[in-house]
Amino acid sequence: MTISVKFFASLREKLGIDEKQLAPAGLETVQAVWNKATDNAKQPPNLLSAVNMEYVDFNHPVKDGDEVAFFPPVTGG
Amino acid sequence: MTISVKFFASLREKLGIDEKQLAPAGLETVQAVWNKATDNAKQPPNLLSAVNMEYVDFNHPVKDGDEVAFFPPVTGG
Amino acid sequence: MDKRVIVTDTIFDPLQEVQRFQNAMQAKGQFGACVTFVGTMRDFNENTDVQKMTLEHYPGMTEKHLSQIIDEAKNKWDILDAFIVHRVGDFKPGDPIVLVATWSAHRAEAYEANRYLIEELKSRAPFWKKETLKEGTRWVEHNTLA
Amino acid sequence: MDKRVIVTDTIFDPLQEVQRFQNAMQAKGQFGACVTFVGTMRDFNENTDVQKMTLEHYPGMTEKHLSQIIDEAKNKWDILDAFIVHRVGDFKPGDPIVLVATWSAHRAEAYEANRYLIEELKSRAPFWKKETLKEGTRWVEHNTLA
Repeated sequence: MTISVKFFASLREKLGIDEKQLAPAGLETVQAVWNKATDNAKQPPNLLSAVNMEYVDFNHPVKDGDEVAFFPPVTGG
Repeated sequence: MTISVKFFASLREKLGIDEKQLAPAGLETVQAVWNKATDNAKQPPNLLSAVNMEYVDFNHPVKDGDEVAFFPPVTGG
Repeated sequence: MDKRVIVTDTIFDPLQEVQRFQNAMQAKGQFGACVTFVGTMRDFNENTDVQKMTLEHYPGMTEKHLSQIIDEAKNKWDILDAFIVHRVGDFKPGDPIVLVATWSAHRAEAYEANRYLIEELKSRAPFWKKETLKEGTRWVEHNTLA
Repeated sequence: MDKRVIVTDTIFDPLQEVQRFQNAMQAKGQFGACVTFVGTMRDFNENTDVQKMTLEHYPGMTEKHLSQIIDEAKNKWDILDAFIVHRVGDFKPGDPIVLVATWSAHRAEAYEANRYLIEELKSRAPFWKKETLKEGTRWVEHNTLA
């Protein structure tokens, strides 16, 4: 299996990445997933992250099969 | 002209009076209008009164041509 | 401008009334928020004796006070428009009794003005409810609290 | 039971949606109060540059969080039901963006739960607004305060 990584909105456009599949080896936290998926890109202020569609912080553990998402502050409603 | 007196809801039913026209002579306050129109009936608790469709207390002055109304607490909405 | 206060003795469709009023609004395009409140007559679950409800009102004073309440809300909050419909006469369970609708640029004003209108309506507008029971009729003595 | 959360990329009629949901409700006859909030895209009075608005969302996470928010509201207040519709994709001024409807026996609960739902939706549901200007596009960075 893999870890699936998604980017949304301005972040998706800025990084030019919509979705990525990563091999889980060595990816123990959300932070590690960010570093790998974006090639150590600088994190914008107020960056949010979710694992399996729940908000988490960057120290949150990830495991094989997880869906990890990164996105800017939400502006719905 | 006259002073027009109206009664509403449970008060109208209890007194058996819908509307009365009174000669204004000697009727200087809402209280005096009540006494005359109801033949000095006892005032129920929480009785409300209006002169020309504005809430007033029983000491409020009345004059010829006024419409005076008495009614129980309101229960709309 | 459409009439902001309607007192009617026939059944009305609250959401259709909101749509109709909104379609005629001059402030269309300016409002970002619309809040509506609809008060409906509930079934008499606890009190199966009640067969009918009747609402008496003081014609003229009712409309005057509902208009005053709307003017007060417009002074207190930055709302674009407000609309009240209130039913009178005989009605049955499930019938809408009252509609309050408010429009504003931002949501806080529409919510707060809407709540103000219904609370003031309940405490000041001259309406009286009477229940028809099997054994006769009974006037509702106090309004339910929010 | 009807679906309590709808995310749609086509224009919707908020008051018709409320009526449709209400007609299918099991709790009919029990509710005395219905509060609705409709958020609408305003004209770009101050900013005539904006030609179009687009709403991106995170499919799946959006619906999950809107459902969670409704569950939270049901735990906090004694409401009978709640319903949320949210538009995504391209839309133009005057289009409804979001509908929140709440039903309860008494009015306080319907008002409070409704306000809770829209505030939580705004702060937690993964939607992002993008404006199309003459010169290109621009992401909205912060939500407007209430």
